[in-house]
Amino acid sequence: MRTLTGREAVREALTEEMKRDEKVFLLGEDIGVYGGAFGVTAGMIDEFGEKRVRDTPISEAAIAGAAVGASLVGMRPVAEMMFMDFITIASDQIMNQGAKIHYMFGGQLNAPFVLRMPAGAAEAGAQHTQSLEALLYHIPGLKVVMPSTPYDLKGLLKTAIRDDNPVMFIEHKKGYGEKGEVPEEEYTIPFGKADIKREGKDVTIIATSHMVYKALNAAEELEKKGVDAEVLDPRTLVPLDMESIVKSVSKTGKVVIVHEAHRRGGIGGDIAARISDSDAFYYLEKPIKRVTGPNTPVPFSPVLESEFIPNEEKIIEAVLKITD
Amino acid sequence: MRTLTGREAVREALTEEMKRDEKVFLLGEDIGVYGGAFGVTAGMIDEFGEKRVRDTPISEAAIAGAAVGASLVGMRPVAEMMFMDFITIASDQIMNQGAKIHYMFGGQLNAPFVLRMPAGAAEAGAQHTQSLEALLYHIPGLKVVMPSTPYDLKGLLKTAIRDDNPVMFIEHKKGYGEKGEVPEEEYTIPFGKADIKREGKDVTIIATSHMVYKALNAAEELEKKGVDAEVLDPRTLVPLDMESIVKSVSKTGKVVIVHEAHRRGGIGGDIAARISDSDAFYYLEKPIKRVTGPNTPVPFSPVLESEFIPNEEKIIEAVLKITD
Amino acid sequence: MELSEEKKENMYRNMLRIRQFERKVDQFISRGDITGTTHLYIGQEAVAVGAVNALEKEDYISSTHRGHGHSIAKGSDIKEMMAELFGKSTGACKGKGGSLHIIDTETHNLGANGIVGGGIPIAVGAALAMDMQEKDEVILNFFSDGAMNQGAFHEAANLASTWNLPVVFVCENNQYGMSTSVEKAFNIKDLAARAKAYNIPGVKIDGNKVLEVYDAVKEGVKRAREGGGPSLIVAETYRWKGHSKSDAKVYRSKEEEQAWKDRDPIAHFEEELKNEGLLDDDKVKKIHEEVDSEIEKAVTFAQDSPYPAKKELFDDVYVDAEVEL
Amino acid sequence: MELSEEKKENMYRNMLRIRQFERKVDQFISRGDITGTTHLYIGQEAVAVGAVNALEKEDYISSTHRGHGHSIAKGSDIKEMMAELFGKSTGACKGKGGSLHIIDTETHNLGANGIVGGGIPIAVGAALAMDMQEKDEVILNFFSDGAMNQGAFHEAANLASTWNLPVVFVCENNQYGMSTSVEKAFNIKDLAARAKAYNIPGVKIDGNKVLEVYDAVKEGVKRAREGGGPSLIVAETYRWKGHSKSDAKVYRSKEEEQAWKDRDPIAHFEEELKNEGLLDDDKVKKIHEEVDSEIEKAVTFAQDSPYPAKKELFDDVYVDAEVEL
Ligand SMILES: Cc1ncc(C[n+]2csc(CCOP(=O)(O)OP(=O)(O)O)c2C)c(N)n1
Ligand SMILES: Cc1ncc(C[n+]2csc(CCOP(=O)(O)OP(=O)(O)O)c2C)c(N)n1
Ligand SMILES: [Mg+2]
Ligand SMILES: [Mg+2]
Repeated sequence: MRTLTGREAVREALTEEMKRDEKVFLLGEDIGVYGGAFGVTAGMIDEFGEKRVRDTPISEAAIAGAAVGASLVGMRPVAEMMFMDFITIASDQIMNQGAKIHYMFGGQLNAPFVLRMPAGAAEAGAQHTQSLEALLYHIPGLKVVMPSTPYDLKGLLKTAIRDDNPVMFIEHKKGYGEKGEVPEEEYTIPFGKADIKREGKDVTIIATSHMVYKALNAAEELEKKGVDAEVLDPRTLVPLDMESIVKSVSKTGKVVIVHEAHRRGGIGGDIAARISDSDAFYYLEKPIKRVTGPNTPVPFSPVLESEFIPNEEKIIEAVLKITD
Repeated sequence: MRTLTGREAVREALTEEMKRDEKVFLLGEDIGVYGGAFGVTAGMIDEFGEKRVRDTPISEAAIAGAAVGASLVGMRPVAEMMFMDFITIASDQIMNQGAKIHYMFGGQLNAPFVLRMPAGAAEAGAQHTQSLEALLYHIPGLKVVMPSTPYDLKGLLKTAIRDDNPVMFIEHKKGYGEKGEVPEEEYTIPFGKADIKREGKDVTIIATSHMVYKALNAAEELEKKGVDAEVLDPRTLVPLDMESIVKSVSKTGKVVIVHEAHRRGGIGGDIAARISDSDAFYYLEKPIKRVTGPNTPVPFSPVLESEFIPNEEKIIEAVLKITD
Repeated sequence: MELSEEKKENMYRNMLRIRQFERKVDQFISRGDITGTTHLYIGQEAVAVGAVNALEKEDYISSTHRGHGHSIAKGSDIKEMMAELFGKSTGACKGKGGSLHIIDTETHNLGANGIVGGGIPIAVGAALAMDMQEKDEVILNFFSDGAMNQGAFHEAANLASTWNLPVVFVCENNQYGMSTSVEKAFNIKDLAARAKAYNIPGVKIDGNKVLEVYDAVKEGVKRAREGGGPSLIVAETYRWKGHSKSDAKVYRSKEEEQAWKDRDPIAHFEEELKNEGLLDDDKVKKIHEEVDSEIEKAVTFAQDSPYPAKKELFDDVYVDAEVEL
Repeated sequence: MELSEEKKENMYRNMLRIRQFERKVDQFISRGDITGTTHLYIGQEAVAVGAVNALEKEDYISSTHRGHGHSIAKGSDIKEMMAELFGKSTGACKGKGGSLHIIDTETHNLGANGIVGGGIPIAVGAALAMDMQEKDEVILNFFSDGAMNQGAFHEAANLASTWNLPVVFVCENNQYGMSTSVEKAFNIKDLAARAKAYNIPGVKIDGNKVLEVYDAVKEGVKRAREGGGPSLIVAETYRWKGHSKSDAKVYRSKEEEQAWKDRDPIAHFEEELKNEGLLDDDKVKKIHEEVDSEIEKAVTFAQDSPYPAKKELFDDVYVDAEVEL
């Protein structure tokens, strides 16, 4: 099968959906001739014109709000936050407006927009590196997608665009450069279906976004140490495929959850609590371990940043703590 | 001892601290002659004048930003968000600026401001009722305080104002009317010390904010059913007194966590995960239960809202599930 | 454009309908039958009615926390509105929204908003959608003075102007945002001057004169519809009641209130129509009776309606999906 | 006020210091020695230097993502700046901040900011603190055209005006926010016109003429210091380099770039000073050499400095408390 980078996979999803449905359009900062800060939309303005690939002023609240508003009267906006950190500027529009419109209006309206946003540490200091999925995960009404591979990025983004609810689509900066197989034929991936990225029987490693790659590397290493790790990628956080998680955990009896976001209040705690309060509880042989970013802002200095980001070593260490 | 309402306790803390330190001042919407949307600052403008009790335009980002900025050059601002829901408008200033200033500037600056905000469902629909502590809890650099009783409100607010870090001070609308004993003499309450609001040996109920009252009522009922519940109020979420939690859980072996915020991504999951991964794990006899607001926006209709808010009945049910 | 007699009478009736609806709501609030936060529109009726009548039926509006007047003017069913205030399942939002979130997609009303200024970017987004779909419709976005100091206003106004979108911003300057007067919250006297920051037309009008509002909005709507982009209309008016039920109104004087009540938009229009020979005392009385009976019916409907079933708490979080528990 | 010869020479030197610092940084970026996101100030030197020289030493500044020039103009130690860019423990922020977060409390620089417009409310808050403490100082808040479309700008400008605070807003209109030209992001040509929305003085000046910047800012500072409140100065200028390292500059023409380079602020000032007899070729050469050797020292310092120890990751999250793990 051909391989694409994450960046290309996202672009292909956008392109295909824009061709399929003329209601789909893009808006965001520098997504036009510049091609987006990470080159994701490069060339798309040539194909679709500046009405459907709309450069905006630096106005995140207006970008998100315009996406909400346009989605209410027939369009299918895909808005981009140049960095996920900037959802903080658009939070009212995302959390109080978009997320709640369907509910508080008693089902009269719905807001089918997608907000794309790159997360993750990549050498830019405290305000350009956050993984803030926990904030979105907490707000009812939003769907939250956080894919890892090019295959998942493409298939899930296409589903997101077709979804009738607000979908928060979290990409990882480092995922843009990762390569992976993506079929030529069209496909979509349903929400709420975790993907077992590697089967194993000794321990379940639940990893999100770019951490999936690290978890897979760690699993290779662990194999050599005689530990057969299963790597489960939830892919969508809301809805979360608890069924697959419970199944895997019931098989392995041990869990390590890996995410890049800060540990405190990160989604790992919630997932751990859900596992503990599920049918898997009585299969759990050991405490659920979390390998996460620490409770510090993301530092700039490369040596500190790489200490911040969870890595293979720390995953292996956590696994060994409960499998040894 | 004399009793005060929560509202009076907060006002007394503000008043005492403003008398003690002329750097302390208040800013927020309608906190002057109006006395604040919930009457908390009633009369204070008469005592301190409009320079120190500053009415602002309806500009939450500027309110929070002005608090951050003023705190950097010598003042001790106490800013009010009229409703906690409005932190969504000020999130950049809170999360990207205030929270990170000390860290990203390598310790050169610090931002000693307090942001007060009433949370909780009280008949105002989806955009005026949220308990969003999980969002703040996730952001390193913030301290997060969420008191229940008048005594705690006063003592912790005084500590918050003296703290050299940004402190998020979450009040509950329904706590304003609750009465409780508050000594005449001055006191402060240190951060990071949970309070055992009721001792018990069969189960630990960890409850925050207004849920503490409901947990105590539930405990009374449970007593009649032969269950001796301990009610632990963390009081501050960051820092969190895990020591007291672990101690209590190690004694009771069973935990129910109660908060009003939505379950998914609420702090309950994180606390549960921290307990499970602590020394208490091996004392845990049963899955940790959570009694929380559901994963729905807060509805307006009184019958639906009261279904949304966790109540005594649900707490009792959860306790009995693991103690029966 | 001259307004037909019928349309004028209808405007008068609608102003009265708003006034009487709000008076009734006020009573129920005092009696505790309507709970929660409600903001009454009394005193501002000329803005909603004048503005909405300048629209075509298919045009959109979006509204604010003080939104009952806008909804009624746009033609919402007041039975469903009243039921919503009572939190009943027959309400406009099935009881989920309450006063702060009344909506009516049938009348192309994109809804009230509990967040001051929060509806402005959304209105601009709706205008964008109309523009992209090459529709003929425009959107009229209501807000009040307080909202003008929200960042959302600024970002949205700039976007609307830069993209030349079919939106008419109607700022109801009722002199206060809660207790905070325009003098305290702004260092400008004429709020319409802010239009210059976006290079759009801005005009200040007497918001208590329904025909003046009508004319100004008509022009804005025409401009928007013809591709001339957004404009800002600042209608000077006054809310007679407190901001919400807990408001003791200590921040303003009885004299000020009286001066504005002396400029009652309904009495003013009534007189005008009487002078024109369009109304007389009998007719006025009849309209009053009709309006009041209509409102009584709404009240009965609301009172007789059931509360939502508890399980409805979990409905409508997502269009298609169940809520995870 | 006439500037002393010494001060003028010093301004020239500082402009050059900025230029050469940035050139050096540019090299290190290309070579991959400096990682991450960095925004160069080349072409805008007259703004930082002209503006900062209109301040007293105790006055404050606050800066942006494109902040090296502001820091240098305010007198920061370029050794610590360079070390910060290298992520070293001797850096201005101990390596925690990088280019986006350079700060220097000693020179009363409240720091760069990674969020466009994010520093504006903070500057206003600082001005509020000065006002409340009845200090003599003012704050000069730098931002660029892009920031003017942030809600934060609007809310903060309104607050500063309404509260009459001692802040001078200096907008460096370098014609672009990343790839987005002012024409695309605004429907106004003169950004200074936005001052009217807050009823504060607004003036557009040639940002490539350091003395014109100096004069305009001097006036704003005087006004602020004397209790006259905020003002807005829009300095027209140009960034010569791409927005950041990944910028292919497809959104602008070589001709446009050349036209601005022909208006090099340093060459212009050099010529002026030569005409005045303050500089000659020898002196220029000497200053160049001194500046370059200073920068070489900074580079050596940065290169020789150690990286932070890994455990420093956990320092400075709170002033007093440990980080919970
Ligand atoms: C962003 C935000 N801040 C504060 C509030 C609380 N609040 C509700 S209405 C109101 C006053 C609004 O004033 P204005 O916009 O002039 O509208 P009016 O009440 O005069 O119609 C305030 C402060 C809110 N709902 N939203
Ligand atoms: C709120 C926010 N949105 C977007 C960005 C990404 N970004 C960084 S700099 C920049 C362009 C800023 O333009 P301008 O304010 O004119 O400053 P300049 O780069 O011209 O100095 C953008 C979009 C950001 N850092 N912050
Ligand atoms: Mg108003
Ligand atoms: Mg610029």
